Amino acid sequence: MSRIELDKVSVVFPASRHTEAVTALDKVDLLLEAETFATVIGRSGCGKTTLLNLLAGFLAPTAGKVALDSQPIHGPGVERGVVFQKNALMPWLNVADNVALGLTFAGMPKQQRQDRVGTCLDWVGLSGFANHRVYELSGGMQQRVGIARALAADPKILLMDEPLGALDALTRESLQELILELWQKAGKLVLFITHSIEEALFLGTRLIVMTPRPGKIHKTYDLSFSKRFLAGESARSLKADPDFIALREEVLEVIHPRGGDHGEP
Amino acid sequence: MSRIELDKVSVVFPASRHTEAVTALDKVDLLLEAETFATVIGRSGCGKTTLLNLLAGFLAPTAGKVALDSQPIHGPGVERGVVFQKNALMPWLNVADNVALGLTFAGMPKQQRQDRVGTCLDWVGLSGFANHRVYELSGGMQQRVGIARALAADPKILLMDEPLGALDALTRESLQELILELWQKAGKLVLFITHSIEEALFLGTRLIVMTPRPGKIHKTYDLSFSKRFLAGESARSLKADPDFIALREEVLEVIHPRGGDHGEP
Amino acid sequence: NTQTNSPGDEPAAPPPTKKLPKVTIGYQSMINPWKVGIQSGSIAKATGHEIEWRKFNSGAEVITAMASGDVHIAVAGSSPIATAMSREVDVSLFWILEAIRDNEALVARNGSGIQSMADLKGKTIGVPFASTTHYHLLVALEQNQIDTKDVKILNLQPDAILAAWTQESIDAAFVWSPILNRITPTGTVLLTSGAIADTGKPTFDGMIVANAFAKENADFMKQFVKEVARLDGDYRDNTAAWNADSAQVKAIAELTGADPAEIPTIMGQYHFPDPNEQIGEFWLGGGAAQALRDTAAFLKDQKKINTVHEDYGRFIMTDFAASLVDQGEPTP
Amino acid sequence: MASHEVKDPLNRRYSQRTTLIISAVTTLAMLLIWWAATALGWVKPLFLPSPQTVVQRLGDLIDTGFADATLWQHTLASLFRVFSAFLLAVLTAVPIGILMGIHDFAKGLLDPVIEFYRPLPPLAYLPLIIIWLGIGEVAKVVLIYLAMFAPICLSTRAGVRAVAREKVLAAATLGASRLQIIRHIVLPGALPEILTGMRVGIGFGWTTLVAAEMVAATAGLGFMVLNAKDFLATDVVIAGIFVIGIVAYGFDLIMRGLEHWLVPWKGR
Amino acid sequence: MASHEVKDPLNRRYSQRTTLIISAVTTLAMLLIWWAATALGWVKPLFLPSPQTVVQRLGDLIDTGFADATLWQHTLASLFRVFSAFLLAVLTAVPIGILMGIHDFAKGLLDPVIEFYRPLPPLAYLPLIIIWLGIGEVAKVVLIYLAMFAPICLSTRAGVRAVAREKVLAAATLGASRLQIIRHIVLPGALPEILTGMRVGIGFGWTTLVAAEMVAATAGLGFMVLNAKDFLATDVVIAGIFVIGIVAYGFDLIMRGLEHWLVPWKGR
Ligand SMILES: Nc1ncnc2c1ncn2[C@@H]1O[C@H](COP(=O)(O)OP(=O)(O)OP(=O)(O)O)[C@@H](O)[C@H]1O
Ligand SMILES: Nc1ncnc2c1ncn2[C@@H]1O[C@H](COP(=O)(O)OP(=O)(O)OP(=O)(O)O)[C@@H](O)[C@H]1O
Ligand SMILES: [Mg+2]
Ligand SMILES: [Mg+2]
Repeated sequence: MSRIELDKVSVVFPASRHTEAVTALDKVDLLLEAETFATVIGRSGCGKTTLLNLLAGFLAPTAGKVALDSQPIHGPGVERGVVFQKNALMPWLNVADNVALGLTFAGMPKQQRQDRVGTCLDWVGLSGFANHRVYELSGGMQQRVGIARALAADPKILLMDEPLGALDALTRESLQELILELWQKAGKLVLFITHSIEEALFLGTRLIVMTPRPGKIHKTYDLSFSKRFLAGESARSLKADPDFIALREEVLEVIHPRGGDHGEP
Repeated sequence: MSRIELDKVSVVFPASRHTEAVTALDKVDLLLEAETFATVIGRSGCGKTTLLNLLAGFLAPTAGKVALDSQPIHGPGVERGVVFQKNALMPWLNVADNVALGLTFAGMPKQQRQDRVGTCLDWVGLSGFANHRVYELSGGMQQRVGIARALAADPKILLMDEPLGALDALTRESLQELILELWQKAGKLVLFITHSIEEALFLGTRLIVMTPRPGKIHKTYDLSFSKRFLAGESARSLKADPDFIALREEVLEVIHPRGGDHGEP
Repeated sequence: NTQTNSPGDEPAAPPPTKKLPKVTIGYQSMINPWKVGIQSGSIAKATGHEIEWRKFNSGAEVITAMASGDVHIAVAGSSPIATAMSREVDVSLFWILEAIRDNEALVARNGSGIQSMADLKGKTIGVPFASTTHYHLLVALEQNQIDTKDVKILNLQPDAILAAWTQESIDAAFVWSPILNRITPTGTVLLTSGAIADTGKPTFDGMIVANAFAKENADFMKQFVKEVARLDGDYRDNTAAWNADSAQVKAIAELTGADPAEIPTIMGQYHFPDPNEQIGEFWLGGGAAQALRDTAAFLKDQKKINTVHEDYGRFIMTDFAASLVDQGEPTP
Repeated sequence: MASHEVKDPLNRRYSQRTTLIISAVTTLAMLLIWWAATALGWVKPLFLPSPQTVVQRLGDLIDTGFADATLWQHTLASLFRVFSAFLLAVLTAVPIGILMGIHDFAKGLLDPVIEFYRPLPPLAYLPLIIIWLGIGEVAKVVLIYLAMFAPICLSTRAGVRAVAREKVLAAATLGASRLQIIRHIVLPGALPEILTGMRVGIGFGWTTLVAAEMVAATAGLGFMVLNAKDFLATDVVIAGIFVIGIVAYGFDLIMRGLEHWLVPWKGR
Repeated sequence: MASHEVKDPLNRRYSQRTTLIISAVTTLAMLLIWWAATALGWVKPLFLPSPQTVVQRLGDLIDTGFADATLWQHTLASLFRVFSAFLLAVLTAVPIGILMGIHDFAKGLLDPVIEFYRPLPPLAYLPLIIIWLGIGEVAKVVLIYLAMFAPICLSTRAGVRAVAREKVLAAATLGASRLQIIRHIVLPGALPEILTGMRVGIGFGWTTLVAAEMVAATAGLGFMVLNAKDFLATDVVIAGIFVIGIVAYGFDLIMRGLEHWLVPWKGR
């Protein structure tokens, strides 16, 4: 189950005193099935976050339909977990209580809650840190807590908006691998936004390339690098694979054409 | 001219109430000649910034000698320009005034100053933005202003601490190429700190790999990728070069050994 | 040639012997004849000096300001004057403005259940602290063997007394006119200051002067006293003419904010001593010093001040009042 | 934080205009209740005079005045005091605050003084000020000055400390002298907080105004209110409060405008 | 900013201990000057009594008291007033502040009221409070309460607005109800600013104390100082100021400790 459908979805932010009206998404069609790992890439302002906000229920479309399992989406829901880039952990709670947040809201009894939190912390490799203050952790560990929190509520769909964008290269790679392993274990539908083409290629089974003004889906690719990684190939060799490098070139050409300006206003 | 010499340099931060003493640099020897593009890589806490602070004159060594052209370094000086990762532009000045800062301090007459600022803005491709407020620019453009400002003062040495760390991948690549072109044009001695192995390999003529606890230089490599790029090879093909990929593996193994922890405490 | 700033005045009458800086004189809102001299400018005219008039809300404020040296001459009740002298503020008493008699009284509110002094026990009494009525209240309590701990004495300025009285949050008040006149219709007078004065504890409002100023400006002082005495005399001699419609009463009303209709009654409650009385045994000649000493001793008992001087006569200047008598003025 | 407007499960945000309209309606409603309460005789005029009386009083105050001065003269007297104090406070507190931000020695020297007097009620030390400085304008201005000094000085200090170390280091590598760093980097860098301090300071100044005008003033808004209170002229008291409120609010607006204009980068 | 200690071309930083020592030395030096000024007769005791007299007076105040109450009773009376007001203010201002932070409607409703009365000097509306509420404890507590309400309410509102939108959205996707979001996210998220507001509020409370005790008090530190001033007892005035200063400073320390303890993540 869990199937996302976007049918001619447009999002227009009306003009305000200081800004003109922006068409953040223009008649976008999209269909995502369960167990897909969708990665979204595109230059700044092309509507990636807008797309995620629609799915999370943070935003209603100006036109068109957004549906989950044929049901229109109205507002946030526990079946759609979100991992944010930052600022989303509660510093007044320790690691375990942060992870338990969704369970607390649902009124789950304490013992059961502890077990579930233990499992989730295990998954992200933070078993020993249950009682730590979140602000004492490194950025990478904080992102793992965020992932564990989203997983604890057992959503059908996991939405991530540049979850690794603020991390250094090394930590980032280790978390990419972790996310893939968790995806394989849980088999959820994942939508993952990134600015890194390499990351998008490495993680996704489906790559969505977007272009701005107005925000549109330019092209989508079906990929298999992540499956090959999970089947045992090393990440390093995959990234050196000529297919990988060729695709990287191709996507780069779309979102950052040679001779054009360099991604800046 | 301009030759940096470190002779058995150690930096020890004394213990405080909350922390133990840290040996940030341990008997480090280093010799850098003019026109070198030195890139420094190493995991967090290995002493990269400490090294840069020594050269910039922000920090005095606990033991050993730091010399520029055989003269010991006491404090900051105009012959050593620094490009910071962030927070270093003055938001109350427009782009041109930011770039002119060093010239203003030196009391250069207005006409001369304007000419020089024009040239420098030209170099970094911001000619049209002289009168913009810096906080209205994108992150990448702000970094270009920072570079232009350092260049305007015409230092012999350029020190950069993760100048591209906060930028997205696309902007980052375009700035890497810009920096190389400027380096070729001006022929300065550059010290460039980064967390990205690819960046370090692509930019440097000399790669310095550091390891922590205590901070040491593990190994240095002489590189030619940047020269090949400047000679006309494409960045994309260089990064796909087997030598490049092999070196990438080797350095990764040093600073982030397989099976070890993932760069986090 | 010094010009006065009073409205409609002519060039100064007696030319000053020496150029004087602006004289600052402090007054309060009690109702008495010399207010006419302030309002009409006749005092400035008579002394030939520019005078800056400052209004103070309490005797305590007056003596603080005198201590700072910014005020040369001011009016205060005997209680704050005693405090100032005991604290070695460099001032002298030179004129008794008025003997306090029926215009300050202890009044019990109707419905408070107070019939006599003894009933005050356990009741709440409002009084402006550090004033002559505060002193007299404490004296009255002592004379009636009531411990101050057995009553609740609240520090209320006259306007607050009226508000508190209306809201029935106080049972009694010891206060002066015009507020006194406003509350007596709904209360019973238990005791007037006149009655307490008759037991040998008089209170009065007096004028004090900074000693250094008095020494250097004797002429000014004489002219000043002369004009004040003239106004007092005019009131004594023509009391009936100072009716609610008279220019004098209107001037007083304007300066103090009191209702013109009340003013003749209130003034009738005071006694304004003439120059002969001023220098006589009962006031500056001896009685005032004794009254000040008694007041000071009492305040020391109350731990409000630390020292009581042996002789308060040294803080009294009779010369200026006496100068009027020597010239045979102004008693007709 | 981005300004992207997404459907927030908690906040119900209206447009700025709607909020303004609600505010206007509230204000009107309060006036109406006030009017009804007095017109229907729920409260005695001594306790709360009717809005008409207050408005009429305001007219009187402008035309003929109260306590020997027109409303305009009272306002001018108060403005003069608050302003002189403000000027003095800015001229002294900003340099001292910068010094305290830069030099730990100056901080150690001045901290105990400022930290001690700061929480003191102006009314408590008013008697001392009068005994020391008399009843003239000096004492009044000093009282207001003292209330303003601490917030301006402490904000300046905090602003100086908050100037990013990178900015100072960058200036140093560009050859700036100590004085140039202070003039070109520290002062503008601390400006946002200095302005905040000035805004808070001027607020404190207005709050202290009445205390300053309590003793031996001859004009001033605070003096007018106190004087009116002595005569139980509740209408003048209320009219005076309105004028003080409006003037103080006006200043706050001016200071905010100044912030907007001088430090447009604030919060970016 | 990192705590890395690098040679700064501008700041000369000493260790915290050195700064403390400088502060201690300054304090001692000031006491010495004070002592010298009085011992050598530069100033009259009426203007500035000697430190010995003040200390002796403090002893007297503790033993026998002033104005019919010991120092302890005066302090207790003031503490009671400030505390009741504080409790009331926290209990009302925090919920209202949260409401104003969440609902633009509540903001529109209450903003004009708060913004208008906030800059008013308590002394200006004191006469009204007395006319309306009488001369009992209620009027005193209300005056202090009003001084505290605005800063606590406005800080709370600001704190609520500053809670990262991501936190609220995250809670919503985790299935939190509106009430749960307020209880689990908004309240703790705004806590740092609420505590700051409380600290500022309690400071305002102390500043207003003397005004509150000006009318019809029988005990209280402000009352004691005012009463002493009436009798030119400068030593008691200064002793009283010291006690107020120390108590207020003590509170500030307690509030800072509370902040440190309750919101250790602040500024991280
Ligand atoms: N609340 C809003 N009001 C007005 N315009 C908005 C709003 N939110 C987004 N936009 C605009 O819509 C467009 C798409 O925004 P969106 O945040 O989806 O881009 P993005 O692809 O996520 O960019 P980035 O990579 O920078 O995160 C942009 O032009 C943006 O400025
Ligand atoms: N002022 C200081 N006081 C105490 N320890 C310090 C100080 N500055 C740096 N250190 C310590 O010295 C070591 C080296 O720090 P440095 O900043 O040079 O590392 P780095 O390689 O730049 O790390 P990063 O990649 O995170 O920037 C670290 O362990 C750090 O904690
Ligand atoms: Mg986005
Ligand atoms: Mg570093």
